[in-house]
Amino acid sequence: MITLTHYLVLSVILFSIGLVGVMRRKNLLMLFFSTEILLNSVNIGFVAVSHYYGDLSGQLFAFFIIAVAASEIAVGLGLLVLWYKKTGSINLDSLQMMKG
Amino acid sequence: MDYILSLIIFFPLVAGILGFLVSQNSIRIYGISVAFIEFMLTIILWIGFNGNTDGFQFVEHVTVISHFGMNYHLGVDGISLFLVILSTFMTMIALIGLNIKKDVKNLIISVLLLEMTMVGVFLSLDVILFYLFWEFSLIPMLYIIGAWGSDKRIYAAIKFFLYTFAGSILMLVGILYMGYLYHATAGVWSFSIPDWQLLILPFNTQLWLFGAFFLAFAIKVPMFPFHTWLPYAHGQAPTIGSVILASVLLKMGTYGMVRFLLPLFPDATIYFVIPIAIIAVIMVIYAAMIAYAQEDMKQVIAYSSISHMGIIILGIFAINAEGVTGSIFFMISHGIVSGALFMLVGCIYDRRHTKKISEFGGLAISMPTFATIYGVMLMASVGLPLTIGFVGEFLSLIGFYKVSWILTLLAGTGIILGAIYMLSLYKRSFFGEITNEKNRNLKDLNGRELAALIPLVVLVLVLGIYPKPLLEPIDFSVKKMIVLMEKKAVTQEAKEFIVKVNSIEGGL
Amino acid sequence: MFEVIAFYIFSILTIIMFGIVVFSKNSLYAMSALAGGMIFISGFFFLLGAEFLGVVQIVVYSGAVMALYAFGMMFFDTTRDVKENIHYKKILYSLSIISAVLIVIIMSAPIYSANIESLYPSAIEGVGNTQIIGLVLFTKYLIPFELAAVMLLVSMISGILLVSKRMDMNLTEKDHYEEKGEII
Amino acid sequence: MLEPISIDFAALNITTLLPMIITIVGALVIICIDLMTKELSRSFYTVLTMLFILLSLGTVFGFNGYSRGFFDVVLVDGIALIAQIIILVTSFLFIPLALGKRRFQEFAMAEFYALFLFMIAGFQFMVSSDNFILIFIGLETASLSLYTMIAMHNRAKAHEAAIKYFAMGALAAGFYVMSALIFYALTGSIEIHQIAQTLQARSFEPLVAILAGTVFMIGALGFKLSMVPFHTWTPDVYEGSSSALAGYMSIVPKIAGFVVAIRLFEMLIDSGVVWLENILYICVVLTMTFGNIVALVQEDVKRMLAFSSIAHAGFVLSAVLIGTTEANAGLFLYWILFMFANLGAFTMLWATRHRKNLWDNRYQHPFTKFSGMIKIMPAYAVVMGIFMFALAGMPPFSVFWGKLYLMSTAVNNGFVILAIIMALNSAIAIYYYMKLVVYMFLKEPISTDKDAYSSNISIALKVIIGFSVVITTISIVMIEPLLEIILNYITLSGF
Amino acid sequence: MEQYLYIALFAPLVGSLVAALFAQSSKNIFTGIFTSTLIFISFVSSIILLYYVNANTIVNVEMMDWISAGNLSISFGFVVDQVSVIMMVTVTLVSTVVHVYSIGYMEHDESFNRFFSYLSAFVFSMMILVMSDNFLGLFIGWEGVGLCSWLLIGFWYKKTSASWAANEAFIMNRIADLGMLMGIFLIYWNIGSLQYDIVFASIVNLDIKIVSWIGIFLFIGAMGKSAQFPLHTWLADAMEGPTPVSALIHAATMVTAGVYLIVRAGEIYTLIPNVGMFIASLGAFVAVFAASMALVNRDLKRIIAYSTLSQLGYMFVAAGLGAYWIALFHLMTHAFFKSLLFLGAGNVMHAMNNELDIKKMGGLYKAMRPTAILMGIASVALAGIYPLAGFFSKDKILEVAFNDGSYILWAALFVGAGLTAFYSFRLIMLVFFGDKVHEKFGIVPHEAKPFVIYALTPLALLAIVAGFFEHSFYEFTTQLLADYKFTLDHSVVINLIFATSAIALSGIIFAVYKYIRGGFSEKIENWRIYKLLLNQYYIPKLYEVCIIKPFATLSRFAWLNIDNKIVDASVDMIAKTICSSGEKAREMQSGNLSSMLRWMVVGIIVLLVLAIFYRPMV
Repeated sequence: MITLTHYLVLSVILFSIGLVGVMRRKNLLMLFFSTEILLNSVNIGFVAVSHYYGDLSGQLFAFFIIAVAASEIAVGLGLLVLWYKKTGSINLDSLQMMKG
Repeated sequence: MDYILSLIIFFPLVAGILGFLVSQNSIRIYGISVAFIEFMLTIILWIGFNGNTDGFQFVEHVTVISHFGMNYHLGVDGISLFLVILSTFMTMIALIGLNIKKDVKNLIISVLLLEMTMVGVFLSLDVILFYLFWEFSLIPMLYIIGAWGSDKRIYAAIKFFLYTFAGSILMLVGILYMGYLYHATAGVWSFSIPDWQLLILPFNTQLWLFGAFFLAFAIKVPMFPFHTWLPYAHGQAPTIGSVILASVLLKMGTYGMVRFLLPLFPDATIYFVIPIAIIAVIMVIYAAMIAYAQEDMKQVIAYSSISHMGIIILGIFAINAEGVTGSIFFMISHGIVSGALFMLVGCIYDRRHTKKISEFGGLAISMPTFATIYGVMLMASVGLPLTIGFVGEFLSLIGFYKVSWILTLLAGTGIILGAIYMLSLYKRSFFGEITNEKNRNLKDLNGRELAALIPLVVLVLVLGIYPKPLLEPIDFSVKKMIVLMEKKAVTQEAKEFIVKVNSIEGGL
Repeated sequence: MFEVIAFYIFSILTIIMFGIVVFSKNSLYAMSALAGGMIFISGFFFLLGAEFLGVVQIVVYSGAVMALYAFGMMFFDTTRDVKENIHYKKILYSLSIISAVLIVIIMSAPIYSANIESLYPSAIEGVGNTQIIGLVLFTKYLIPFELAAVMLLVSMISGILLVSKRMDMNLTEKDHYEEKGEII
Repeated sequence: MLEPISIDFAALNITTLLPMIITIVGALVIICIDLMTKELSRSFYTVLTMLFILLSLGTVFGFNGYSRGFFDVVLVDGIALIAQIIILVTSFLFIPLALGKRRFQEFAMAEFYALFLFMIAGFQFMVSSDNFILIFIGLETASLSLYTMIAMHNRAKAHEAAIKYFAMGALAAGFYVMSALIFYALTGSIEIHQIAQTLQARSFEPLVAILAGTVFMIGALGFKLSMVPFHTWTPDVYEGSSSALAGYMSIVPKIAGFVVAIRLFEMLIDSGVVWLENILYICVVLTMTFGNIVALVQEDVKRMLAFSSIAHAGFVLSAVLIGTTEANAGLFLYWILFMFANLGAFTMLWATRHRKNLWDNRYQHPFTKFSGMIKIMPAYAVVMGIFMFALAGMPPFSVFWGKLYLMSTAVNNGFVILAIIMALNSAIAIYYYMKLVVYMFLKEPISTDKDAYSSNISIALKVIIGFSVVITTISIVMIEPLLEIILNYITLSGF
Repeated sequence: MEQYLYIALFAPLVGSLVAALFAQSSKNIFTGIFTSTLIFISFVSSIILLYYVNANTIVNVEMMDWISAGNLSISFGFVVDQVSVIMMVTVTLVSTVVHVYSIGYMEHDESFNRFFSYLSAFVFSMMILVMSDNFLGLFIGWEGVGLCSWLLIGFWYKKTSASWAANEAFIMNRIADLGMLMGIFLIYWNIGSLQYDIVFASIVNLDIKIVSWIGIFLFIGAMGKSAQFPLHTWLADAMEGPTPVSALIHAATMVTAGVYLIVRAGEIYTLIPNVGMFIASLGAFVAVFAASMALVNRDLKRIIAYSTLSQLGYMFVAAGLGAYWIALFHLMTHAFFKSLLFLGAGNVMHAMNNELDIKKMGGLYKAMRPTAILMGIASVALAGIYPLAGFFSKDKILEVAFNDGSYILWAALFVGAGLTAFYSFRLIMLVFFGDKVHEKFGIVPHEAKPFVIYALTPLALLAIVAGFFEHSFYEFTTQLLADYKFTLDHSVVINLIFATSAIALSGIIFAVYKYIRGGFSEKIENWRIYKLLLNQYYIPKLYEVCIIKPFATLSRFAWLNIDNKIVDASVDMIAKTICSSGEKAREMQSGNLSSMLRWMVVGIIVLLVLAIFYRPMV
């Protein structure tokens, strides 16, 4: 029998993969992919909890998370385009003007 | 007369702000006039002061932050009265002796602001208000040292500022804790000193609070081993800065001890008498020795200040009327004498642009008046009877003798060592033939310098011969305070100690 | 039983897909894998009876987001691979493993409680999931919903603004415009 | 079958939404006007924005106390009101900075003002809800606007700042939803007050999961509040964005974050989660100390202010840790006073904004730039000095009173050690603020060109500066009424 | 009567202040005359007071309050009683002579006016010292004379050696003053007053231990002022000052202040014979010790200074053994003949163009007969030859020592008497007789002006006749001072007198005999003992090596190494540590987005670890 715990564990495994991606990716675009993974993994959790508690809030949260994810992409890509036009690179290591 | 204290505090502030409107060439006289009026106000205060009344006089009390118990609360008693007068007097003298041309407007405005804070510290009866003035006094001084000082002025200014600030910030925690305790006991918020004086604290609490307050005062005084900012500050500051720093700012620390440590934490004070006295004795001897080794005239006086402050602390921690009264008087006398000495060094610095003792020699030939006044101040500094320096030193030592004769003896070596470094300084710079041709044609003191110095000389002699007008009100307030301490003391030892050190008979 | 099998298959697939997203050097593979992963996730949603969300997931992600990414990739000319010099790999991987282990440990705690009373029951007899969601969304969550609309508007404005031509002319850095005080 | 739902319109309590609606409508109006005509000057938009903010502020003042609206999703309680007031007032004071003498690209675009208002609305929603969803959406709305606005400054550094902020923000959003998930899994609810009840009911078991949820929330809010180690964006973003926006960012997003932190963390601490108390303690100390010691070694005033704002945030976070009514009052009091000092300081930097980095290749506002300012522009130097001392907590300037109040709260609630650490940190902090004063007052000027320093100053900026100077200086008389109001609001909301 | 007191006291002050007004202007004979007149007025007033006191009216006035704090209340109070009036008369008399003498002596000095100002100030301080009716008032005078001595020794401040000597004198005195202050503190805290009469009235009630300590501390004070071993070195160096100063301060008045203090506090010392014995022993030691140094010294003034030191030792023997009036008597007679000797030496110096080495003089008798006679009288008096003053007083002291049973003391004093006679006449012989060595140096000696010589005659007269007033002096002073009971047989006394006179005479004869024939051979200069004596037992060197240099080194060490490198550096180190940790922490701020994100994850992980493993105790 699949219990809530299964889903939650799956959710956090995916979340961890997302974290790995966030930490590892130097390609900014791919870094944004990883953030999508973070949000999506949580979505699984929400829907699962919602299912097991028979409560709708989780589904709605997931719904809003999808909305947020979508709008983040729009802004993120916009910024990335701007940066690319300026520097011709989407490598994260090019963002090194400010430090210290 | 009801609002004279507010007037005294805020007059320099307002005058300072208005000073921005005065043009550069008239600003010096403006500053002197303001300082003179301020001084006259404090003299009026003295005239109106009743020397035989309990408690604080001319009290003003306005609630500012009621949630917090913070009030605008002013008052004056015998302990603070003369320190206030000293502040205004020395500011006036310092301004008369001022010989800086560069950005003099900013300087004078800073000095006036500084005057406000000094007076404010001595007149505040609300601790928060006290703290406010206490901290604010750092800012003008920072500017004065840092902008008009010598080569390493910025380092010196920052060191002065940070050191004293770091010390006092812990006092703030102490103040807040004390406020909390008062609230817990009395049920209302209050940061008023007279209220706090009625609060009896358990011994352990006293110890901690004592520590918090003591550190701030110790750094300000400055006590060994927290003294290292002082030589820098003095060495680099312009004359006016050194004069005010030595004569008034340092006294804020010792004033704080008398005002806070003694009446608020009697048991802790008595518990710490011996350790503090040991530090004070170290300070006296150690600073005197270092003073002897100095090559810079101003540094000698700076270290001599530290040494003398040691005796003041000793007097305070004698916890008897003789010692405490003496130390307060010593604060005033040291203020006048060290201020005068710094001014004298300033006079020669103006002429030669150096303070190195080795550059001088035989100054008595080219500048006899200068040498004479210097000699008078030097004798006052080493505590010759019939000069102002003796009374305080004598009383402080006699007071502490009752506590510990051996420490008094050791502290007494200060009067020997004081003579050693002062006389050797005097010999090296004033006596002998003129070795450096640059000193041959130095002009003797001019009118401006004499106008600043003569009043100090007169005071040194007059108050040395007749200190009674000052001693009487101080003594009255101090006696009251000691009675209060005895009443408040929670431990039997402390009570016995106070009785013991205040009674004649017995004890080697 | 079907549920169990489906769960494991979907799980493994999702993990593999996302693994590719994270570890692949080729961004095209990564993007395709991401799209795949999204679709498998919607599979979970269907499995859990949230059909509406499943549909939304597919529409929004595979439709909108992926399209955006695809455009982005074309724009950035990702045939040139970004060289990813990953520093401190040891730290990175130990961090990753620790985090995974930690979160998993925590999540295997008995989080589920039978006593939870559902506030917004997800299953009403004879009413579809979409309908119920609609009901709750337009009552209780009307405000977040409207705000989400605002958010999307913001992101739209931002997106348009940031890639618009107006941002190409850098007024702030060009003295010429400032001195004339003119704004184009 | 689904029952038709009848909703009592009055029960919706739609007025609770009024302040946000006004700001959103304002934004829409600006967009519409922009669509119709392109000729309008930035001053028009600025003033229009100010008017909408004022309107919104007016409606905020209409509330007094605890009211929920819209199926309890919107919660307008005392702290929400104060937070909204702070947000609106700060916005009102910062937006006129657009009217500097120099023209900057972002202020020429109407979208900037629209986004500004949207952002305000986002923060307003964020503070006036205890529903995780609404908080999240509000947060994201505000953040997305903010990212864009930063990028609109349109210099390489601004873009870099925006991307950094964005990427980290996305990670923080991940943390936020993870935290929400855990709490939801634990309690089946996403509303803080219900979470509290359910957690009580299950007597905080399993604790480790609750703590995990808390941890992720610390991560998410810590990012907003720039808590160590989630602070790394702060200096870079401040440096990259315009001074006006940087100053704004040091106030508003943080107050919103504080409100959420108060709602969630204080609930947990009150329920006896000692773990959180200890962890917050560590975080507070770490954040204060880190901010201070790094600020110590900065060469640029703006970066220094960024680090100092980290330290200030850490300082104020102690109020959340202490958690009493008094402490919360202290938090808001401190933040209001800090706002004025910070407004002044950043406005001063903004006023010296020059088209090129004249003094240093790397920095716009290196310390050396201000050398000997007292000789070139005495009034400027004095005013800047006042702001620096105010930020340092020198009496009698504004922040001192906040610091005093917070430290006294710490002492009163038994956090004496914390108070001492706070005190020591103030002692460190004074150094770097003083460094600027030292440069301005004690060093010799490097250039005597007045214009180089006043290139961006305008009437609007002068008014703002004058206003903040007055408030900063005479703050002592404001404390009493301010505390009165704050305490009133906070007691109403029961914190 | 009070007015006489005030006149006696303040006339010198007025003189001093008036002279001070002219301090920076060129020489003005008026100041000399004016101050001398005022001192003379003071002298006359003192004589009048002596008359009154003799009629048994002690004058005691309170001028005004000075210090009052706590229980302490001190006023400027003055008393003229048998002891102080004797001192007043002595002081003013010698001062008058010295003033008049100085008009001649200092006539070519550019700081003539300043000199008189200082000199009169000294007289004023000395008057305060002797007239004060409490210990603190005495202390004022005590320090006042110290100050004036500093000013006067260093009067020729261009000479480095002079200012060095001045400082040495002041500092050594300060060391002793500390002891005195401690004594004063002790008196105050046990009695509650510093008034002589109150103190003496209640001192008997005190524990003997405390009284002993009081006695010791006060004596330490006296040791400094009276230059007793080991604080004696300053006195010889003080000869750098002008000769009238040496005569007045370092022979007649100030140095005897220590004896005065012991005499004044006699009521304390009678209670503590052990301390008294110690004082006497030290005195006897110094009497011989100083005399031995005088034997070989070649410096005219230093010889006299050592002689003074030796005589002070005699006085302390008397005082220590309780014979206060005898001590006072010797003090007075000594003042007369010793100042005479000094002033004579001043004439010689002038004649020799300030040459001080007696080996370079000789045969001056012809050129300066009056001076030679005066100095001869003084030397005879010093040697203690009947009927001159010294005989009476010094002999009495030996008698006291013998009477007390302290035969060792007596023996020492006895030897001392012989040595005194020898060195006195060695000096006379070398200066006034023998070969005219000075001619080698081209010096033409000349006698001082007549009025200078006349001014000295009163002293010479007194040096001759003062001894005959012994009985009346005894009668007068013992009204106040404790009497000293002699228990010796008359025959023993006679024997003693003869013995003493014999040794003195033999000393003189030996000196005359030896020096008339050209003195000792050069060889003795190589003797170790000679070198030891010439170098003052190496004590100044010892002080130099063991105290002055280490102090300077230690001071520098404290400054450079402790203060700068430890105390200050540790403060700076705190600041530096904070700053460097700031630099370290700054590395966290690498600006790389990847590492920034990693930091966030690290934060979460750390917190999660804490969440799992950290459970605070509640």
